[in-house]
Amino acid sequence: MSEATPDGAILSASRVSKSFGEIPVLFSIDFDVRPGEVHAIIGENGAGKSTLIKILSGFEQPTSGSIIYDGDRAVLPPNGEAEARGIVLIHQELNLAEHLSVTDSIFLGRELHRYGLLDLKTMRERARAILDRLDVRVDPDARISSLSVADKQMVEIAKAINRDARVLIMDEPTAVLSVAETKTLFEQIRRLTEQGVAIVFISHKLDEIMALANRVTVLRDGQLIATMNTSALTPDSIAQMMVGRELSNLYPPKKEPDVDAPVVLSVRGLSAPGISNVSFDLRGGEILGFAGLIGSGRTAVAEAVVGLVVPEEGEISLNGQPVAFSDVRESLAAGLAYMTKDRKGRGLLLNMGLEPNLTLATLPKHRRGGFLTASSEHQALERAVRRFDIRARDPSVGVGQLSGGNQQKLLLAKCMESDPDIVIMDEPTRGIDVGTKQQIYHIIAALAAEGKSVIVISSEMQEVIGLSHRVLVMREGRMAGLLEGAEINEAEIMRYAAGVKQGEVS
Amino acid sequence: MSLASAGTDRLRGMRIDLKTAGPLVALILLCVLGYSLNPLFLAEGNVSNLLTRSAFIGIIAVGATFVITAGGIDLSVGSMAAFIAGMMIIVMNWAVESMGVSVGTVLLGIGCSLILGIGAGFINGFLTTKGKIEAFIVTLGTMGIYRSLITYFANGGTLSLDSDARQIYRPIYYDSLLGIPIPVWVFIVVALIGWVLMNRTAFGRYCMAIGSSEHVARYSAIKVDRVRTITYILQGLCVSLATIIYVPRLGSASSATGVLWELEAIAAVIIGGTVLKGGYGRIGGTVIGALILTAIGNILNLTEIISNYLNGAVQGVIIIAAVYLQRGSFRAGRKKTPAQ
Amino acid sequence: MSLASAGTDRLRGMRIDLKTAGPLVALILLCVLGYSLNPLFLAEGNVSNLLTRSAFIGIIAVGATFVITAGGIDLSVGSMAAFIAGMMIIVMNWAVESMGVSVGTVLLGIGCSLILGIGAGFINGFLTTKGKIEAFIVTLGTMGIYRSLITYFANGGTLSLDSDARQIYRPIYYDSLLGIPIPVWVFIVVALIGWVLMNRTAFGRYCMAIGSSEHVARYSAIKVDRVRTITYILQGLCVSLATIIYVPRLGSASSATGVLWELEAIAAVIIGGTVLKGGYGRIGGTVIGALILTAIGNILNLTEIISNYLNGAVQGVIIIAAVYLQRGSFRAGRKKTPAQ
Amino acid sequence: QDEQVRIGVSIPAATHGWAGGLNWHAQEAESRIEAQYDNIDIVLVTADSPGDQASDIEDLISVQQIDALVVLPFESDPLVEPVRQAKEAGAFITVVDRGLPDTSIQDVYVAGNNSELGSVSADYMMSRLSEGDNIVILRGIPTVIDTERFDAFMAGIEGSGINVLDDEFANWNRDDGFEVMQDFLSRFPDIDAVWAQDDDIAMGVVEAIRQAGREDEMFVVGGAGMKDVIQGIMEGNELIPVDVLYPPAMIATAMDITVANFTSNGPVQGEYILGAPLITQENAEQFYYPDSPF
Ligand SMILES: Nc1ncnc2c1ncn2[C@@H]1O[C@H](COP(=O)(O)OP(=O)(O)OP(=O)(O)O)[C@@H](O)[C@H]1O
Ligand SMILES: Nc1ncnc2c1ncn2[C@@H]1O[C@H](COP(=O)(O)OP(=O)(O)OP(=O)(O)O)[C@@H](O)[C@H]1O
Ligand SMILES: [Mg+2]
Ligand SMILES: [Mg+2]
Repeated sequence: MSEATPDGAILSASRVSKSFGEIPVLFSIDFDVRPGEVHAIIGENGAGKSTLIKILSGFEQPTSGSIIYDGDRAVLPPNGEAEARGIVLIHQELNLAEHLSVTDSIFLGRELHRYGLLDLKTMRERARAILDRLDVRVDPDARISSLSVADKQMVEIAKAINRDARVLIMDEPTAVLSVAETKTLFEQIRRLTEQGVAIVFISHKLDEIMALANRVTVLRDGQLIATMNTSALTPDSIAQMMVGRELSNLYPPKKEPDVDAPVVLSVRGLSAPGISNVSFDLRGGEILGFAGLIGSGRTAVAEAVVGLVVPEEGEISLNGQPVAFSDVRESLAAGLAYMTKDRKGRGLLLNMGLEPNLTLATLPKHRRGGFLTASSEHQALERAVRRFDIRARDPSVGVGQLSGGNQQKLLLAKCMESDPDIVIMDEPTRGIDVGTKQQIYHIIAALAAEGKSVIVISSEMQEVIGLSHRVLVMREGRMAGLLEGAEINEAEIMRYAAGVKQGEVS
Repeated sequence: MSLASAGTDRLRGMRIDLKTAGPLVALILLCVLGYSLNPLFLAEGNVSNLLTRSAFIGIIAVGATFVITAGGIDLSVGSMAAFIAGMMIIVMNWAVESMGVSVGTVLLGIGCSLILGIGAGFINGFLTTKGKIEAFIVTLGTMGIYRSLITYFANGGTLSLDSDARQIYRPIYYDSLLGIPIPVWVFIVVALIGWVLMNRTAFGRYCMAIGSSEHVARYSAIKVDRVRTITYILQGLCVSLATIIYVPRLGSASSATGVLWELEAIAAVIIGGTVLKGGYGRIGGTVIGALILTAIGNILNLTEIISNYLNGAVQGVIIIAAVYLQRGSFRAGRKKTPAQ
Repeated sequence: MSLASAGTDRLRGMRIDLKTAGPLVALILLCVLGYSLNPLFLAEGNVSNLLTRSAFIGIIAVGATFVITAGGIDLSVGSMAAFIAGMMIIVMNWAVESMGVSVGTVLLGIGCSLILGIGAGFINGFLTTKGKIEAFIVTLGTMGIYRSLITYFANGGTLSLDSDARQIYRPIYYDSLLGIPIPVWVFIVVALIGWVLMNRTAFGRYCMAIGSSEHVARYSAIKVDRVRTITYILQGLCVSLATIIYVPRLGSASSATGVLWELEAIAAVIIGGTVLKGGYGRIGGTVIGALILTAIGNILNLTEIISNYLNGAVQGVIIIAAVYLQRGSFRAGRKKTPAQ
Repeated sequence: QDEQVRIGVSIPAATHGWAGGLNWHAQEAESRIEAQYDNIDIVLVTADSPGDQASDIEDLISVQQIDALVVLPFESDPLVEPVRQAKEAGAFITVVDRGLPDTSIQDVYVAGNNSELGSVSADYMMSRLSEGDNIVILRGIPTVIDTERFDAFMAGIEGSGINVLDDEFANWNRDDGFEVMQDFLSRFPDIDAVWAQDDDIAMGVVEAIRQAGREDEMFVVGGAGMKDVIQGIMEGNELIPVDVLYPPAMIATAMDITVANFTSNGPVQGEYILGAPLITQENAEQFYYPDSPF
């Protein structure tokens, strides 16, 4: 077979293989994308999706095989220089300099000039226009460090859209986005495809794939399984191709908590930067979902509760005892654990291995006579690897080189290491494949069944609906509504979140 | 939904002011202190002395702001200044001997200084980026090397500029233009160019991006090594300019020239609000930092209230206090825009 | 799927060896150079001198490794050492005058040193963490303060220990135990404890975590400010220990004591492979770094081939070369584990 | 006669003008002596601090195995032990400039005299000034040398009615001399004389006075005997009319004396006091070394 470009493809990979050192990651993959289409890639965590698209955009060079761009065999320049040739990549991990402003970030490497100097005014205006188009409410002059993860993701998207892309590759852009933001993103993607831009899209959310993609490529363990038209697929069949087995019931059956179960966490009138007057109760054995749009303050509530931020007002009590944590160490000792959604910036030490990351928050557990015992940490890692199905082909590498989903699993494992009674999970399944998601949902349900309490903050509405006993909807830093039982459905949540309906909660 | 109203624009302006205000407040307090200790502190002659003196450190510190913003450090500036000064004098003396004295002699010296400064900066940059050696070690090494070389060329003593050449060169330090001493003019021009470079060119953005996250910068197709190297070259250029106005002052260079200037320059940069780990640089702050440092020394010379032996202690306390003050108001302005 | 196989473990062990090997190779090359210049370099007497001398800087550098690993910096160690030495002498002289000489005198001095070291470290830590002032500025300030204070207490001269007390104290520097000088024993013990602290306790892990990302550390239930402060206290303690073995050597302290030790200590740490921006600390490397620095000074005294004026240049070149060598082999081992 | 003799010379590094002169003279003497005597090898080492110097001396003993040590101590007290060790290792000891408190260690002492520098300067001041006249003082680096000079000067002018307006450290450095003097000039409208106690500082002071255009109001007294200053004195410079000698060449003298111990028949011992004579236009010529860098 020759290296013929598949019909009409603008960018294609032919028999691309990749190994890191001796570890093979991709095996002879063929892939192509045409102008005006959305080509989705799906696969389990660590299947090699990110690696493939990094090769397609020049960030990695293939070990063998070739890239064909515009009909010509091409060696793409490294480090995003391929952007100049029209191939733009949104990385799976945020790729923003924290000290820069939003405008600076959007134009980084592509600054506009006037009389040889930066044209700040035009850049700010354009940034604002793009942000408006994406419905993002951030000040173009705000520093990246002051944004929430989701806003940062939107800035990444704005940055990519701002470039004159012929091929736009997005690696899980929606992982931290909620339904509304995802919708605006999709509108933009459709606008771009109409203009003939080719889109490569990675997501673990099957419904998004069904809604957006023209074609789907499935990877498993670095092998190409199939490339098919979306019309020939159903979410179930995709999942089956991905995981290699039938996926039944993503969500475990809800076991109603005991109505008499004691209130373990009670929050009254909590105000903190970004939120005001939030009150809720959490019972033993209960799963409480937090829903809302980006920046609605869900994270801010969690951070105020565990002592990462000092609340301005309000009372928090744990098992009936009033508490005022000033430090995560205290809340952790009290049996309250918080898992951040910002795994890169707040969650994991990217330059360190799996073990030190896993045990960082619970090191005292691994001490004997004041000294750390390597064997104990080792065992902890083995347990975590088994429980959360963490796949690292080379376990001695820094965590930064794990696939995104596996980092997330490690973060989950780290959070569960302290064996908390109450756990607040912020976007627990961010970037995790459907197969593992099912496992994690079962773990969460099992925790509740044991009598532990869980707060799930999630932008994936299905997740909140599928898991929670009750759902608290936030809007602009306040509680918009509290849903129970049959009220918990997408339409109702959206209504509160968007402010169409005002809550009866006090 | 769009929040882009004139209101936020105004807000932003204020925020920046508030941030720069930190060091400024410290400087003003220092001036008040100086005046209350000795009213002569604000006399014209003293102010002019003070500004002229701050020019050396200030110019070097402007260069250091770029290096530090891009996440580097340069410890060699003091010895580099001594070395360049020495070479300038040697070259000019040689020119006088072989060709007699003229304005050309001085121009030759200046040219030599610029070449050496740029070259020395390039060496630091090259070793850090291509050699992949920590900037701290590279510049600690070149610091020792330049200091040794000047000692060697001066035979352990002092190199003195030919007195005729000196007569021609002297005005560059001692004369004024529109009532402002020439070194101060140079300082103003360097600071302005520095400010424009930092805030109004892509280069400045790249420095901040690199200092903030090298990885991100690299993935944004920024030529990290090149930008880093340029920051060191700029630093060398600034050292060279500082030396050009330094030499006519005393017309001599020795191994004692420029000792500890590196610490002073870095201190000026940090006092001015630039973050030592990089990512965020403020030229305006650096200028004020240089003025603060010079003013402290000047105030100590104008009073007698404390034992001479304790000068260093007072200096230390004032520096810490100045930065504390600055951070204080900085934090107030920062609540909503944490800089880090 | 399970990752913990014995094979990878062995692999990891080897990689670590390779990393530490960098500085070691540089040290060995240096020794070969020394030996070829003068075979007496490896004579017992010289080796023992060299080790004893490296103990001061080495002990201080062990402390600095913690500070730097946790993302801080301490410029005050040199003056702190001078100040503590001075206070020890004053206290011991006072004790001799009022109570006569006894072993108690020396113990009193040692106690005083420990308290001052810990106190000084705490002040640096407190100002950096609670005062939220850049460590560079805080320790630049305290550097000036301690240097001034020793000058003040010594009245601009030298503080000398009473000769009787000196007689009792002397063995701590000059005696040997099992053929190894006592300062070297102290160095060994400090390095071992340091190594255990860094690699086998939660504290060491916390230092690395904080240095590599303060945010992650805070979200991981680490008391960042406390750990940071403790690193400065450890640094103070190390300075105090170094001073305790320094004072009996010369029996005096003055404003010239400990000048530039801070630069040497930081250089030893960096040569040893610790990253200046924090996150990754190697005590073993630091020890070798201290040995390399001391050996360079020693080798320069072995030969006459170069002018004394160029000592600094040779030193600079060797330091750069040593780190370059180290990075070379380090990189080979690192390809798969970028430390940053 | 043909027995090899190795002489170690330990001095402070050339970090300021005077020490630079010291280094130069030591090197000159080294090449001169080594050229003159085949059997003598001189090893010159320089130190940045008392601790460094102690290390240098250890190295001279253990690695270079010297037969004689010529040492100009950074500070006296801390070097007693290291020099004693050299003595115990069998070396002939020559101490220069700053005497050790325990004089039994040394075989020869070549003394400069810092106190004398202070008092000679004071005498000159008193000869030119009268009661009620004002002077300012620029000091060196806060060390023993400086303190000795300063104390002797203050003792010298005591009771003369001369006012010392203020004193500040100028670190034996021209730049600091210039800046401190600038500040003194803005502070004090009436200054009749400046005691800079070092020629490097004096050079800076002179520039500051010229800048202020106040050359006619005052005169400056430095110290050491820098060639530029001596040349000025020979030419009748009114701003620096005299100098007080503190010759860095004393190290060469000490080396010669030490060599003599090995080359002459009798043993060499005792003290050689160089003193600190006043250099005036009349005698300046004999102190002028045009080739010296200092
Ligand atoms: N730089 C690297 N060095 C070593 N191994 C790497 C590197 N980058 C990726 N890998 C490995 O390659 C494999 C594929 O990773 P990749 O990031 O492509 O997965 P993915 O399909 O994107 O997974 P996810 O859905 O979790 O993001 C993983 O096992 C990962 O650990
Ligand atoms: N310390 C603070 N100071 C000022 N504003 C803050 C602070 N912390 C958070 N905010 C603001 O409060 C709002 C809520 O942020 P938060 O991160 O809690 O939202 P979220 O519901 O978790 O949404 P997202 O999905 O975007 O993370 C945001 O607009 C954020 O910028
Ligand atoms: Mg991925
Ligand atoms: Mg010789």
